[in-house]
Amino acid sequence: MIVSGSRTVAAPRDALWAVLSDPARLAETLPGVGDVSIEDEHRFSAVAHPVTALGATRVAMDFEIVEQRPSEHVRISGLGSAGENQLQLTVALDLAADGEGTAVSWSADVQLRGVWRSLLQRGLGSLFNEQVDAVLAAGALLSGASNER
Amino acid sequence: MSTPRSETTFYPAIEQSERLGNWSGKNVPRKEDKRLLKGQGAFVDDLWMHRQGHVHFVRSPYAHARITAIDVARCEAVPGVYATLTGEEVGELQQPYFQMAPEPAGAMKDYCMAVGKARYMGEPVAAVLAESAELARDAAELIEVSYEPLPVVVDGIATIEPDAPVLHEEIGSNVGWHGTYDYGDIDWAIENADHVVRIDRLHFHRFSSTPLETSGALVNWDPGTGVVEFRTNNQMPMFAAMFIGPAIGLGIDHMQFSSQDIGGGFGIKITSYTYLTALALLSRKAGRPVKWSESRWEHLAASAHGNERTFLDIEVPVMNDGTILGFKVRAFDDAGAYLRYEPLGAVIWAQVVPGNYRFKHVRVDYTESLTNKCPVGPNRGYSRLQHLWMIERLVDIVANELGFDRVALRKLNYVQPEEFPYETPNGCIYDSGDYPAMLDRALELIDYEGALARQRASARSGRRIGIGIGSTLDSGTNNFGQSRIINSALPFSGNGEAAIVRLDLYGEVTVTIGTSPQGQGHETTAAQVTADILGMSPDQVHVAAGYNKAANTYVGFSGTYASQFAVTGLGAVMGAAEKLRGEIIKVGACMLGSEESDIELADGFVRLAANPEAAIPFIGIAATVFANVAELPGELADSVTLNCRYVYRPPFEVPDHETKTGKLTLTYASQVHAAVVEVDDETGQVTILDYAAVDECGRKVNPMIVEGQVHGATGHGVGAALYESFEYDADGQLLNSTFADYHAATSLDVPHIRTGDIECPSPFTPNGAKGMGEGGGAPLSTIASAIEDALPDGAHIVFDTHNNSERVFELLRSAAAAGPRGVEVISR
Amino acid sequence: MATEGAVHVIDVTVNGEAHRTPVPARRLLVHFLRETLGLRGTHIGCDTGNCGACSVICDGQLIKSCMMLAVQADGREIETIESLGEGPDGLDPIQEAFREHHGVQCGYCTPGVVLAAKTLLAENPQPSEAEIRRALKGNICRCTGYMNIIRSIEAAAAAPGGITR
Amino acid sequence: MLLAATEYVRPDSVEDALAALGGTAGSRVLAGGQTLINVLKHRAASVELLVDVSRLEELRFIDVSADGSVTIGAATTYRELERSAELRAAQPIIGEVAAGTVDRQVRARGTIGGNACFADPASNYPPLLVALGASLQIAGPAGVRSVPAEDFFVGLFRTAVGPGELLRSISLPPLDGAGVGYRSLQIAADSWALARAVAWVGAGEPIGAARVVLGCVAGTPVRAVATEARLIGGPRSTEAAVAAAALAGDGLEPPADVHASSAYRREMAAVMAKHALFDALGLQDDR
Repeated sequence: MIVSGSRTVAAPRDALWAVLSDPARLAETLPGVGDVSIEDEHRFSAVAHPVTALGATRVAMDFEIVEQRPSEHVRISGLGSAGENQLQLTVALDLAADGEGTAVSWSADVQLRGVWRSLLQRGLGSLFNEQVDAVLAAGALLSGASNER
Repeated sequence: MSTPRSETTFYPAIEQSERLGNWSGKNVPRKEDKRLLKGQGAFVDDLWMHRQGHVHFVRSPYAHARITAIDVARCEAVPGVYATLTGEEVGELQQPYFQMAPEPAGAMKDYCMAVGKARYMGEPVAAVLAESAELARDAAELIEVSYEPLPVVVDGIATIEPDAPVLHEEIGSNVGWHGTYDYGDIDWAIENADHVVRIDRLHFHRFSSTPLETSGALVNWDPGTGVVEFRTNNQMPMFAAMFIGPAIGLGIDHMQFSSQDIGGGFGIKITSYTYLTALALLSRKAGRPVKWSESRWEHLAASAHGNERTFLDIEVPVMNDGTILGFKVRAFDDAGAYLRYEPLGAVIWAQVVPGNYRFKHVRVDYTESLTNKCPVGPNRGYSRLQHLWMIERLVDIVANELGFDRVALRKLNYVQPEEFPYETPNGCIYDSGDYPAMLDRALELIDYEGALARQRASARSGRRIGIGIGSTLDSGTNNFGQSRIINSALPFSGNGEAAIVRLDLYGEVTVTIGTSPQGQGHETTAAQVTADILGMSPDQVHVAAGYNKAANTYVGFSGTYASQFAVTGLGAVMGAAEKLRGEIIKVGACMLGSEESDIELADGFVRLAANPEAAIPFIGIAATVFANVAELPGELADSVTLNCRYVYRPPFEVPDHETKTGKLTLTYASQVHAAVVEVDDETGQVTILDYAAVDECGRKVNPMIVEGQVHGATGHGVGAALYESFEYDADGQLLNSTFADYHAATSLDVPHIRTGDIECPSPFTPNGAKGMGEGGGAPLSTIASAIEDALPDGAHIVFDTHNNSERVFELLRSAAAAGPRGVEVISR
Repeated sequence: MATEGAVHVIDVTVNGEAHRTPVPARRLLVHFLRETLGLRGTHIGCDTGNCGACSVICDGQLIKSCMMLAVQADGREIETIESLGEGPDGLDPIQEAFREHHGVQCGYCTPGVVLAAKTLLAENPQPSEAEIRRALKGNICRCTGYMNIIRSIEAAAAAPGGITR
Repeated sequence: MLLAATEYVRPDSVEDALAALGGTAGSRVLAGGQTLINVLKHRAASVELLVDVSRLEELRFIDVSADGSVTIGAATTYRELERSAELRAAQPIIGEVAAGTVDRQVRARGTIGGNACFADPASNYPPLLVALGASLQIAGPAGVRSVPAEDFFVGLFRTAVGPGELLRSISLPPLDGAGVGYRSLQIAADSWALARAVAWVGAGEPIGAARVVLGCVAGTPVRAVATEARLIGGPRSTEAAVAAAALAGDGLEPPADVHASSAYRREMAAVMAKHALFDALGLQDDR
């Protein structure tokens, strides 16, 4: 499914882009991240644990930064599994300066496979956007900004 | 005493028993019920064996993907994991299953697990055997499967286009079967008709009658004897054996199948042979019994679905007086990823070519296609209900478009009561029926006049009233020779079932049958006919519960499927009981020193009709034959076993491959249903206000059981019409693989069903009964008809079997849009 | 991975019989009843709590034993289908009504449905058809279209003296 | 379906429950379990420690004050809500909704607090609590804080209850003559809601206060602000209700699923809002 959203974060555009385009730092922004392994300057794997009222969901993901334009654009693809379910995503983030902060808009193609596709069909879009939101908030913190707007 | 019937010009004369009636035809409470009500049933998940391991299947998340690697090392290292099995191993251990399709689809290589490629979401790619079910599931998460995704095709028509991704390279296309059925002269009819009604597209959706008990098995490959024991709820074991045996090198003498209680089947449990094969291989590999219980999501995603069928370019020639001459249509049946009972669906519908009507000219261009979806299996009403629904749609549409009354149009075109036995354009013989009377009865049960008044009163209220009619057939007792219409090389024809009725050592009467019931009450009805023939009470007859290949008797067609038990199963029981009766009388006459003609059987005694005091209990007969045989004259001792087997075989011939004609089924139970629905203008929500089901199935052995089948089939139809539909996204992901989103109809959803009763005994069966239980999908036709009746003028036709709120909402909206309606009329 | 987790000792009364048994925290009540105690009349039909084949009575109320952990049954009184009817052959009046009115086909949903009927009639001895339908909503039956189940419950309610023992 | 390994504890007090929740990362409150256990069966979430609060008497109560305000313990079951005569008198809609929730078995174990904390916008209570102006009391190591329902539902499956906290109770202000309407379009007679609207309209004419809340249309319950604005200051008439309800779907992009498209949900949200308003205003549907 196609999901999109936007958010303004209180971090300078260059600094935020630097986080989002660096596998090591990008990995750190993932919710409940663990077992990070950096393959090269574009690829990394990590186990994320996005938390909802249901509990923490363990998803082992392989990410790749497939496209980048300094300070303005980054496209990341990911493929992960959780038991017999599978999550595949490609998310494109576009950054624009917004005063002191950065306006980020994203659009993603998210595909869930397995029984979760059925169970989470109503919520996938919301859940994904919430996770992107959390990543950007964490990214803002990592980029040196003290708080978000 | 039997009466030869001579008027059956279509079949050799048969004898119908006159002995039935004391118990047959009565609402005898079921023998099965005590154990089921007390929780004492033995379902497959209730069974266990010493040293058994539990199986968990790892399933493909992809609908179409190459499997590049499977790593089981981490899984096998877990303490308590006994074994794993991968597709790669299966490719070496198993021969591809026998295929019923002719070339090119006959070249399909189908295995019990994905070998090299997964072709639908949920297809098993590996299996784990472990000491507990929990551990098997835990350890399965450690199996690493690498996939290379492939393009997915889920549309049953787009899949045969040249650019579609091919599922099975060995076939070279996604066509599972193609052929044209051409009866009469449809071109002449279209040319000479006063009107031709053209319908663009009708779609019969994918659903399952999904039994409450999922599939399961306890399988043990005995290393000592080499016998593989399958304790399973598969509902057609001899069909399963035909696939499993050659695939893994087992003769029928090395396969044992058994089941006691089965928690519903409806056809969906016929094609579980793939899982049984995998379990057998795992058992051999691990040297242990293996147990598997399918979860509901596995069942919904990866057991079997009912056939989805799309009808394109329907043309219906109609005369000014309303006579419908026939129709032509292109049908595309979506079989999913593999042909596992298919392509039999490509011919089974031909049992009911003209539906309930006197249509003379029919052409069906039929394509069975393959897609990246769960393989289909025979689901209640299999292949016929799709066709019958299309016919009922076109009858309604003709009525609406040409301004005929729907009731009058049906009555005009129905096969008339005096025309039975009626020969259809393709040579099938409808045995008996009275469709106009059934329609009258159904309309009476819904208070048709009152409903019409409510409909008028509700006009413009926002709560639209619609009245619907559905007339369908439940053809029973297959002639398996029809398989030769799709593949002339197949070695099948006719049908049959076996039973043994014996007088046991201490005077007990025991019946064993080759059937595998799933709630149809075979123990009870078999006891009823046996009791009638042997002059005793059903309580005194023991019918072995369930299927047991070793202990019971069987033929190649044994099982419980396709509306035939009342004919084939009871035909076999009656034949065996008559043989036993003859033997008992012979021995009794000898012991009483009388003529056989002086003997009668009553209350478990052999006695002289003229002097009931002169009587021998059955135990006396048994004791003499089994333990005191020296007192019997030699010729009796040599000829009497008190262990009587009979195989009932319907009088079929082999159908003609070239003309695609023949007698494809023996009996034709029929249904006329009627409903009143309310359609909410604002939301499209449909509420059933009144529902009537009039079913006719010949002479009933146990009317209560028959009515229960009518209720059940109606429930499935209502559920499918309004709530139950398997939907895949473009990626081939099933969007409702649990009961949370596959809404199995509840007690609030199935309406109060008024049933009506008409009895037209079949002249072709030994007891006048017809097979029944599938129900023909009458509710699907009825509800579509009622919704269409509720729509405003100018609305699009009801084009789908499944009509959820949103679809009905769109139909309501279509009236104002004044766009294409999906139908046009060309008049001369 | 592959550990059972903590084991808890529970005290539970099932069909009048007290059990003190260790159970792993993750074990569902339905598996405890079927596998630990061998009470196979409680069935499993789905994995989402929809079908009700696993219905049992817990402290007098109908519940689904697939949505309760065995450890949560500690101190509770559970009644399963095996508690109905005297001895191996006796039928409770409700069960008799189901037999007489063909409220059973394959029998898989039956234990849950019978317990649903029993708890309904205990609270509402003369239910209407609409009330019966509402009360059965948590028990899916794929065979009967519910008609004869409803008839059976109506008959049990109408029996002389009702069905309460 | 078999759960992954987990730990379980049944504390004797809210205090002990908080200690258990705070002491283990990955702990979760287990109340009725009618959702959580299914989630665990499908291994859609893993939980290290289940803290069973279903028997805590501190969380099982229905207090109705003289002024008509109501406080309900979080672990109160639907069955208890359905059967409380006092609650029926003070806040009839709570018991009516409880009585129609899923089925008897679920009602015997499922809790109002669990329903709120699960925060599925397709659930019964989230939009209702927002419409009724409820506040939710969250207990944590630092004591109890009260959060308005509107702020409680943070996102899909996410609430204001933080790690180491639990929902203690739900408080409802007195109705004071307000009318309440609750309407759902459901699959079949009574399954998933495709669209849901709850309307609360204060007494008096012209309308002084109104809340119209939609369920199933976003990750949280959504207030139909344009509808509310249109109502306030206007008459209690059919025309006003119809005009206001027509605005309910504006700007929404509801999630699509196998049962309904986004556009249909949006339209149906407005239809449900109309009927909920009719009910809240005591108007007849004269279709």
